[in-house]
Amino acid sequence: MYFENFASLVNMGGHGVYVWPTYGLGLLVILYNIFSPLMARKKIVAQIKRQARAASVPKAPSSRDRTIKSKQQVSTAESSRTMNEGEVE
Amino acid sequence: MLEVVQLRCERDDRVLFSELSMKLSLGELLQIEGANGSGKTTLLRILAGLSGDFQGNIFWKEKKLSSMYADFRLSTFYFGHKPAVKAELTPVENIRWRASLRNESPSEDRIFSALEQVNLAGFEEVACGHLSAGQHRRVALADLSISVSPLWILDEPFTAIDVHGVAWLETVLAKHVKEGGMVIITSHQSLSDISGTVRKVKLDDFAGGFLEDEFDDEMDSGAFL
Amino acid sequence: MSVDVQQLEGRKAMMGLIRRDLKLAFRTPGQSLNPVVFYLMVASLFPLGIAPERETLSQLAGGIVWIGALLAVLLSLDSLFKGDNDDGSLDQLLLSPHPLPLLVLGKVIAHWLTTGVALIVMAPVLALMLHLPERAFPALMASLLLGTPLMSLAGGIGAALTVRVQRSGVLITLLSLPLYIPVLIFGTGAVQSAVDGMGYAGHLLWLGAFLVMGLCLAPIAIAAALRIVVDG
Amino acid sequence: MIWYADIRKTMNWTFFHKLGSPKWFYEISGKWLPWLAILAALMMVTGLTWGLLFTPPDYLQGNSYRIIFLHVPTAFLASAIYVSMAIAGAVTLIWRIKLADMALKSMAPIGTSFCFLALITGAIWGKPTWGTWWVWDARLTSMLILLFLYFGVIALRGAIRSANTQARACAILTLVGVVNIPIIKFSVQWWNTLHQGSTLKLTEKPSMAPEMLWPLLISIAAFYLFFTVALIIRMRTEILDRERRTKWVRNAVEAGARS
Repeated sequence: MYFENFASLVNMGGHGVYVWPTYGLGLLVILYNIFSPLMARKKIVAQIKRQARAASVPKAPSSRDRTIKSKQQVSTAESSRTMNEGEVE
Repeated sequence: MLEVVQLRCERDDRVLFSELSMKLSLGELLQIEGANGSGKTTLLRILAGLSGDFQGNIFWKEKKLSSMYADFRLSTFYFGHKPAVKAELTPVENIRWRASLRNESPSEDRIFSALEQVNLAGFEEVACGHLSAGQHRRVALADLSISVSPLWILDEPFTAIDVHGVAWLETVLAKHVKEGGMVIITSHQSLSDISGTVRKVKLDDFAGGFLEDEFDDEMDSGAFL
Repeated sequence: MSVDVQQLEGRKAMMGLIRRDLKLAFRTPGQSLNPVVFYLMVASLFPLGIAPERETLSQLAGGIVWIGALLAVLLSLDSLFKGDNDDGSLDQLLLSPHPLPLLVLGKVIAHWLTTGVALIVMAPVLALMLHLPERAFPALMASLLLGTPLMSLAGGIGAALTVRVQRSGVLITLLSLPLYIPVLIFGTGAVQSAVDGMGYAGHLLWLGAFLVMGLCLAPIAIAAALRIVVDG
Repeated sequence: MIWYADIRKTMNWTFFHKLGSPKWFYEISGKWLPWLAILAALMMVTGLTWGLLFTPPDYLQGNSYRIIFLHVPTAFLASAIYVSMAIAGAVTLIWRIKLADMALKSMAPIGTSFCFLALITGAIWGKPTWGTWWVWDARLTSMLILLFLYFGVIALRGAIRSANTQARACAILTLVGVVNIPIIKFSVQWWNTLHQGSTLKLTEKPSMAPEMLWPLLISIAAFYLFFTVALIIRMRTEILDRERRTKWVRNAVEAGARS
């Protein structure tokens, strides 16, 4: 270790007042880069859970609003036959 | 000429329409009906090539639209919600710059006769700023009537048009279709089926549900934008 | 591309677009004079803010005239595509069979003719007010002549990206400033070396090089940006 | 031979599809993240403590040069991140891979933070050597302009609402920016030498003695590794946010909750 004791380490020949705050700021930036996404993740996970709970409560399927799953069960061949010319009123 | 295969469009977590397939050939008029917000305008913007945010394919003259853009745009007239008329310019100047963008240069008297037909006679040299919104649309309709593009894509052309104008526009559409042109139109009022070649597509038949239904497990929602 | 391209007169359409925009500008003199009035105001702030003495001012004159021109161009970028977007003309522009970069180049040239040229005409007046030494005037005019079209081109990219953004004035400035810095450096450098009596050909050559690069690349970027933003 | 072509075609496609799918990235990064994080932390601690405590002071600048172990890595990272953002932007534009846009979106704040840190450390370092907090040195000025470029990308990201447009607009802006960086660096360099004829180029790496060079190289590697870790964390959050409707995200979230 270049510095004999703790005091000279902090003082660093008069330059400590520049070096240590710089490293303090560096630490802040590093912590920001780690924790800001993690906090955002926590918020998003909570939202997803809330949506999952809301979706699991069976809501009345509105008539016009056909869900995708039922459309996929209809085989593509059968569905394209009814649709390709469009109904002529 | 224009063919749409398995078109699907999502906007803000809502499937506007999916598995929409239709064909449009010369001498046909296609009316697209649907409630407000059912994606009529979005569909028209996709067909006009303004929006690329869709799945499925669009073919022009049996080739993929994305490879035929110049030819497609040379033969297309798009009439959007906003009439694309500059307030500071006069109707004649407006029609002239719009036509030059479409690589057309109509003669002076043809412009004047078109303006007369939409009874804007006498307003030819008045700055459009002094004209009403309805008159702005009529300037755009006058431009439509003298356009040589075979494919017309019209988004609610009848709004803010009086009864006389509606009748005139229907005759223009009928004449265009009879001469082998094509029209895709969205409108709330049902068109009087003059030439018998009006086909209707109800957008609600292809509406998809909201997107919160999960995709099945293997196929996550795809790697592509 | 089955259409025979000779039939497409892109240049004629571009010239038509430029004529249209010039007509629009002359029909609204109040609006198209804004940049010039703003330029005059900005330039007259500096003597008030710093010092009216001749020595200090003549040292700063080149920089003030240039920065004033830069800010005036920034101010006028907002209206480059916004007007067309609001009344639906932008859709017609995108649906034209002519190549979009060519039409966009027309728009930028029209913007330069309405703002850049007015600023160039205004610059010597301000240079006189700020006691710029006479020998630096040719350098000032030449550097502005090369710089202002470059600023319209570079600013066009920011204007295209933010055409659908509501209060996009500050955003355009933020997007365009980094692109303006090399232009500012070489522009003021030319004037400064003219003031010091040294040759300024090198600076102008660099500005010319940047201008050629801008003329080739910027319209493509602007066209791509418009296609993407309007598609949204 | 047709079946062979089919297999090869589908094989390519599934590989390409798999490589770009957020789900695949989420799982792979989940496995690698802890190891990368530990390695990054270790390297950073060794690099910085070695530089801070064990290297002798510089004969000219005394101890204030120890800031170099923070300033140089972040300065390198600031421009390196912007270049990789431009690459991600190009991939977004050309192949429209969603993952590339997520990378672009996640890199922006990290790049901004490092660029800001590089600026501040450079300024503080200038104080003992030149007595002023800010010096218009060529590199510091181009770093400042790079910070404007970062702010531009983040501001544009916030200004456009639809995800699809936002992605490609930022890609265009980043590409325009990256074309501009060499021009800015050159013109600022030229401008700086013209006006000041720089005395000691602040961040010019003096021909460093080996005992100074090694900690610097380690901390540079450590910061690059840390950038990767921070990027992975942000991208995983971004994936959860954008793919929240898919079933695998629901399961991942439930599994996360239980474990």
